[in-house]
Amino acid sequence: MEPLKIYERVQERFGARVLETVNKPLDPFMFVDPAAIVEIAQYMKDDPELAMDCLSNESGVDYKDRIEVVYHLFSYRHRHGAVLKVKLPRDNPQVATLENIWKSANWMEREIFDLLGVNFEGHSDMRRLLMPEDWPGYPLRKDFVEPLEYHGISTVRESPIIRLDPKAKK
Amino acid sequence: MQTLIDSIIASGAFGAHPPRDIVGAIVIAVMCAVVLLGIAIPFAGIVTWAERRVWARIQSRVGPNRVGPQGFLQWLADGIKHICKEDLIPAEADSHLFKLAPYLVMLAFLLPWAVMPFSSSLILADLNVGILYMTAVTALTVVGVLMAGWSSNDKWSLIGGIRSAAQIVSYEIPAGLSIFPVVLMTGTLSMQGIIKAQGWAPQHWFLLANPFTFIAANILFISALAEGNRTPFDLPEAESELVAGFATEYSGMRYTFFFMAEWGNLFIIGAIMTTLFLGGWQFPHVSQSAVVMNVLQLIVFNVKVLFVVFVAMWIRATLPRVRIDQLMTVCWKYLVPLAFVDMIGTAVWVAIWPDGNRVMGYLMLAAGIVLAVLFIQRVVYYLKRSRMELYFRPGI
Amino acid sequence: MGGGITLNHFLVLSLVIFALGLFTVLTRRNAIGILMGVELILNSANINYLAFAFYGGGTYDGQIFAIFVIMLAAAEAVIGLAVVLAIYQNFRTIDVDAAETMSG
Amino acid sequence: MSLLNTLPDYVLTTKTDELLNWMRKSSIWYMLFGLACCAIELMQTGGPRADIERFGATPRASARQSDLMIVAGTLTLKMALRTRLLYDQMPEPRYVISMGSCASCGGLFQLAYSVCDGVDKILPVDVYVPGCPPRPEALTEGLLRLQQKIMTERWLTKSNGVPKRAAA
Amino acid sequence: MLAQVIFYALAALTVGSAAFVAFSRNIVYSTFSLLGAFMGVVAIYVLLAADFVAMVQLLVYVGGILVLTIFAVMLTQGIADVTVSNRAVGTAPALATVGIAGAIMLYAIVRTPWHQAPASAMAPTTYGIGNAFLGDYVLPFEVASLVLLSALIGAIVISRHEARE
Amino acid sequence: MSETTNTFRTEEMSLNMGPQHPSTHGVLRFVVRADGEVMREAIPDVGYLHRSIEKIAEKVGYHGFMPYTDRVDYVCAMFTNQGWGIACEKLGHIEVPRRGEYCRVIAAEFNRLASHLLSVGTMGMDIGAMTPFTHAIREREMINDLIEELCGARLTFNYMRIGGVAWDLPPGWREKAVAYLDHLDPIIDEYNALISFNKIFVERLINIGIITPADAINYNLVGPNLRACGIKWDIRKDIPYSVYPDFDFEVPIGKGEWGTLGDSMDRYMVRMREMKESVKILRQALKQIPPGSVLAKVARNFKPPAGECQVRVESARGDMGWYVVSDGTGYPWRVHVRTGSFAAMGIIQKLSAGLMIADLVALIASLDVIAPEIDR
Amino acid sequence: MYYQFGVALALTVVGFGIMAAMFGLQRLLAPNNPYERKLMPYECGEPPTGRAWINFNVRFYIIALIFVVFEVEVAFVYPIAAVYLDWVRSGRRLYALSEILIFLLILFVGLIYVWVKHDLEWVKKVPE
Amino acid sequence: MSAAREYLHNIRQTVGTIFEGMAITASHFVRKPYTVQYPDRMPVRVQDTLPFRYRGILEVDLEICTGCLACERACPIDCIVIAMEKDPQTKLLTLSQFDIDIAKCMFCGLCSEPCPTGSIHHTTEFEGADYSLESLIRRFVKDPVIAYKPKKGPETDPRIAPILNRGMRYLDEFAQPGGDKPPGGDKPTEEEGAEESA
Ligand code: SF4
Ligand code: SF4
Ligand code: SF4
Repeated sequence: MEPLKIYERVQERFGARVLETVNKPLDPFMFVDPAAIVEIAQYMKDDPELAMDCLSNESGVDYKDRIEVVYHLFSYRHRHGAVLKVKLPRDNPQVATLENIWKSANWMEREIFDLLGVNFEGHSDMRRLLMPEDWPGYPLRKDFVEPLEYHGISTVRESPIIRLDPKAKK
Repeated sequence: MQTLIDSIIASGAFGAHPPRDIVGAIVIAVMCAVVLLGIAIPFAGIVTWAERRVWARIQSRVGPNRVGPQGFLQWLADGIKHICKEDLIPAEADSHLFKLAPYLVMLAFLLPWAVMPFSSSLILADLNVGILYMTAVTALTVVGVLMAGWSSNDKWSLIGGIRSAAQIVSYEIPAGLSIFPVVLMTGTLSMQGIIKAQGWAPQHWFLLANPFTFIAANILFISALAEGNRTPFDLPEAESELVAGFATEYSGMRYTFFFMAEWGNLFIIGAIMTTLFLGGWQFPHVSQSAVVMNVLQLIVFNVKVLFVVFVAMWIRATLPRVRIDQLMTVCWKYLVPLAFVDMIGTAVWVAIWPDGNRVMGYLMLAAGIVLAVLFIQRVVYYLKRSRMELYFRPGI
Repeated sequence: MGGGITLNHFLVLSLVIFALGLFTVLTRRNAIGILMGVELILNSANINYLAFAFYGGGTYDGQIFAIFVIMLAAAEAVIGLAVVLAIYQNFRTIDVDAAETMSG
Repeated sequence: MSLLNTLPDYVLTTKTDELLNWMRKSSIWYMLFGLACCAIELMQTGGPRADIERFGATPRASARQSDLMIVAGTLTLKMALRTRLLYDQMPEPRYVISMGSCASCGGLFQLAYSVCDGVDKILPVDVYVPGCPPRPEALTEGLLRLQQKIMTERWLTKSNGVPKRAAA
Repeated sequence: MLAQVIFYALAALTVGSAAFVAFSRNIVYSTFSLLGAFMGVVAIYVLLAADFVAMVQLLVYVGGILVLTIFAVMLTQGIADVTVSNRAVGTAPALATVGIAGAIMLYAIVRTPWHQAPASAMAPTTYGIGNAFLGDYVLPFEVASLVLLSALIGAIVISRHEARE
Repeated sequence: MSETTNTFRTEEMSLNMGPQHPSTHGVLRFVVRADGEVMREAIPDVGYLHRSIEKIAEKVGYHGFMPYTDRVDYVCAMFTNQGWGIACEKLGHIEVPRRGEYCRVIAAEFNRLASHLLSVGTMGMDIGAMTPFTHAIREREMINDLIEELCGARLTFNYMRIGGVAWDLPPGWREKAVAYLDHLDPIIDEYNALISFNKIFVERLINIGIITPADAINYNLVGPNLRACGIKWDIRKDIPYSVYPDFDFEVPIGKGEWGTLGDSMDRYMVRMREMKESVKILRQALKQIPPGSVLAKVARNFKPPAGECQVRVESARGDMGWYVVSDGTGYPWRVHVRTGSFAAMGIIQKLSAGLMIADLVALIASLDVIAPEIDR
Repeated sequence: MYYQFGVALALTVVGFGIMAAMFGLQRLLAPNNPYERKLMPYECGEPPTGRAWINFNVRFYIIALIFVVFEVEVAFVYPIAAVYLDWVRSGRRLYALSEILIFLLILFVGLIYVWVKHDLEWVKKVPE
Repeated sequence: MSAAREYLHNIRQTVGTIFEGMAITASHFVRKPYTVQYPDRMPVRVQDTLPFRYRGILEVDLEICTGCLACERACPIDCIVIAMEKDPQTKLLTLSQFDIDIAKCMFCGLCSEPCPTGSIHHTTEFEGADYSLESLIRRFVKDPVIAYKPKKGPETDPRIAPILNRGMRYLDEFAQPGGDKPPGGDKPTEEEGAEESA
């Protein structure tokens, strides 16, 4: 099924809780209400027409004013995919976890929490995945500043080459 | 042994009427030192080098070839390097047992040399319970290994030690049982006696004496591999699971001793196999002089032993490693019952033909030749399949 | 056995070992410890057997008895340690008294 | 080395030193310590083509028995602490080869927030091997450099237990 | 006199290890020192011209029972706290009992005039024992196998049954 | 006897496997809660190789990011190159010349061979057989020689560019490639006879870490791991990209001849069979490669129009998804890579219960996880 | 015989002497400066968690139990195996044969018992 | 009695497969080792067997460097540092510094691609191991040199011409966008023999 058709189908099922459907030339996607993401996901998985049996990718993007969590769904049975997005506030973003619908969400959400600080409610263990536990801040946010040292190891390194004339620097 | 001592006393090297036992002690000590320093330790080292070379060739590599001709002195380099290494005793370890363990393991490696029949007269002590002694003292390893594993206070070491212990003790049963066929056929336990009961020709070896002994030989070899922690039974130092087994925490000399004991045991395995099944030092009586004969016998014996060792290396380079439960299954469900049946069969066989059955020997020999031909056929087949250029020089 | 080592030497030796074994049995509360003591005692008994067989004009009976003793010792150890295991599995302790009280 | 010259049996010591060093350098056991892409090249260095075992260097799994730590790959901050501990657990004399630009100075990952730029920040490095990844022959050459360095060490004249390193 | 030296050395080894077994507060140490005792006893057997028995001792005690004991210790002990806390019988009474019993036996030993045959020649004992097994002692020999069988089954049953509770 | 250990638990111990551990490929760490030999569970702990490549993408431009993609999965870097290239081309609406596509496919399939060789080799090594590993490495070296001649590097190729590839096939290269393929075919059979059908090896692998198809999809397993569960799914066939429609090749799936469907042995065998298929593809590609240019015109400071897209390529570890968001400047706004190993790691904790420590090693090897692909 | 076993004793003494000498050489040559982190237990670079002296799986123990019994049995068979040939030669072959058979079969029963009772299998499943 | 059959079957299978495996390993005894005995025991240096495209350690021919800074700009990680003065009256560029940090370089080749003259290029040299990081910096400018000015038509200076040819040939290796080439390309064939090293 075409993505747009899928979105229509979901839209007429959920009405206003599907905020908008963006029809970009490459990958059209659909903004949904963060509060309703679980129901919509559940529906898209269970509905025989859609049968999105696989959450193939879940990632977060930090636009300077908001944080979007992007779900790439895919159906092995019908061989079609769909893209859901939720907009979240940048300070203390929260959204319900999809772990109970697709197991694969577990680690992806941990990664998003680790790198973007999105807090997934109801997640089984919301720990940092990649970074050390005692790491400050969320690296993939645009305003992240790298700490100068970590456990006594300085994270900056001067280039050993001394530039003879500073004005030639590009 | 006594005769030697008597002759020395007669020669008056120790004065007119020396106390006989003192002289004996001195002579024995000197000979032991000669055997250990001259044969045991160098062989343990050379076996490591040979293994690395053989292994490398199978893996189409070269292997160590820089220290000395063809890297022959590699083992010496390793040893001296370890002497120069710091010797660590972990803080949490139980230092007394930690220090004691290498001695025990080495003890199990030292004692068997007493009954090693190098030739018809070159043997330190021809015990009349020789083979029993051999199996008994090699069992000492278990305690040392357990001690090492426990005292290191390190998880890998503990698992490795316990695995190793359980494995060694389990495989002692099939090993012991598969010795009996030979004992039944010779009626003696002394190494020399067993060898003398065989001939120099393959059909007179116990390996080919009858089907049961053939099976027994295989069972013994497998069990010996397992007792020596060799692939496919090298779980205790399974590098990919347990880091280095019970020796994980050991460094420097102490580790070297474990190392040496392991590879020395390989030589001992070969010696047992040779003595029991491959006709030991037996060689056609070509010369009258005892010296020449002894030298020839010595060479024959070592060649056979090294061949067995080589087969062990070859197997190691071929096979993957079994899991612990499969290990136990192989031991208790396959080897032990087979060994039982095998022993009973031999008993019946001996009851029927007390003096052995010559015809059978030739039949078995023929069968063995057929097997070898088949094998070579396969080898040639694979060489033809994959067009790789042949290369026969041993070294590179 | 030359060199002035007489039967009594061995008897005294075995006696000492026996005493130590007895002491172990008496003083250990740890079941395994008790078993170890028993093993010591059996060993001392064996030394006696062999000593008498040796100095009593070498018949083999002594040695055969020794072998049977070893066999029995092994059987006893197997059973005993199995019991130890069982106790431990049930009560998480091998303190003999504790086991008695708890099993009651 | 003034201390050395004062020794009466200068020749003897140096000859013994040479012998010991020669033996030591021809049996360098390195620890299996692959971190990133360079680890693949490390594997292939042990493999058939550039068989590093020709020089007596075999991989060991346990730090206790290894003389050489080949830091092969990107050293992340999370890994750096463990690396330090592993290095501490190697018995002396111990050496470090920094393989690849990441290990040497962070290389292309100096831009990254989670990478420790250069292993020399936490360990004393003996030999730097450039390349990304260095091909097996390059690593072999690094090992040869290390051997040269070992040959210059002095053993019979020790100061505070640690063998004195000759100036490289 | 070398014989004496060896004998006393071995006796010292045996008694020493046995004493360690008895007095050590660390069960693991006692277990491992049991090894010394067994080895010493093996050597004593050899001195008594019982080579086969010595080997059996080595095989069964060191190779078997000792390993089993070590396993048992490792399995049951919370090995961190290995010291045996308080004793069943106090040390003093135990020592007294042992002392008295020992004294009596010692008295018996030294007083009894043992008839000592001159040390018999060193015959290989294995054949003698074997013939005896097949001859006079055939019944005990077969019974032995039954005993072992029952021991095996019993051990298995016990260790399994108890755990089923 | 099983009841015994149920009622009577020997004390648990928690083991650290890794980060420096021979068996864990790259730097992974497992906290193993084991009871003697049997594991309760193995909790993966990743991130020891997190090199923040996704962040670097926002600092270096589209062209400059190409070498970094090599490091996302260094064992089969061609696919990461390709994924990034395709994503950028999709964003910038660039048409890649046909010959360029063929070059890409050829390089990529050779790389798939190399990657699978390494995978099966390490499998052998983890089971304890060293010889197959070194033989696999030997074949890899030969492939490296070919690729080196093609693009000048052995491991981090940086071969592809946005809009094509950087180097055309050198003269005489195709003959060498075909000759190598002829050499490889019997070697694969020999490899099978040496290790794959070895009784011990089979016994070690069958019925270890069985994954049901439902689980496989639910955990988003991809590539050989997915196919081993009997699901016939291959991006190259089902969502065709590049010039894969031109070739005919099978998609091998697990059959569970030895043990159960979806156990480690199936995963291993699927890889062995895929190597054969890659050889087939390569023969066709080398035969029918068209003349023409290999590189489309792309501006030096490549500025795709604002937009976002996700492309999926079938890497050696399966479906690799590149999610790229562009804001119209010369630097991508956000790049996210979804890799096969990441999902595979997620399922290990579930599979590990009740296995033995040795099995864990086999399981990791059979899932063919590569540390940088997890951490990036 | 004393001389022969004396060899074993001498081997032990000499061998331990050699080992001691090597240790002395090492003390002479090797550097030695332990410090606290160096002496930590080796655990793949992680600071160790939990104590290592844990109690291990009961399976090994059962195996050891079975082993001891069979070990004794092996020890018993040695002498009769040694004299078996003589007895056969002296014509009492059936008697000797039946002796050995009975002895072995009785223990074989034990093995069968352990086998059918699944005491040789390893525990694979560990329910939580 | 299938259990018994399986029992025997297991034994037979094990023996058979091991037999096969042993045959293969045995066959490798008589095969040629694949090892290249770097560095000393080999007929020809490894560097010479590497293909022309091999991306080894960078090399700069200052004679033909135009000082266009394209490489410095192209390098994603700024490991090239070039400094120049422009002589006010003669309008000549003088290169006073051309350093490349080999320790940092990732050998990606992005710098040699845009170079107009092929002055900066990868060699097949890979031996660079050293004891200190500083010695890994390649400083090409010993004393300041005048930057090269590309001429119309062919290069005449006999000293520069060969270098320039080499540079141009190096550039030819790169695929030109849109350029139409016959299959197989028409490249110089220095790189034969990469396989002989195998
Ligand atoms: S130096 Fe290059 S190849 Fe090596 S780890 Fe770093 S990025 Fe990977
Ligand atoms: S090769 Fe790459 S990293 Fe090195 S200088 Fe050139 S552009 Fe920079
Ligand atoms: S090397 Fe080439 S690119 Fe770099 S400045 Fe010189 S001419 Fe320009």
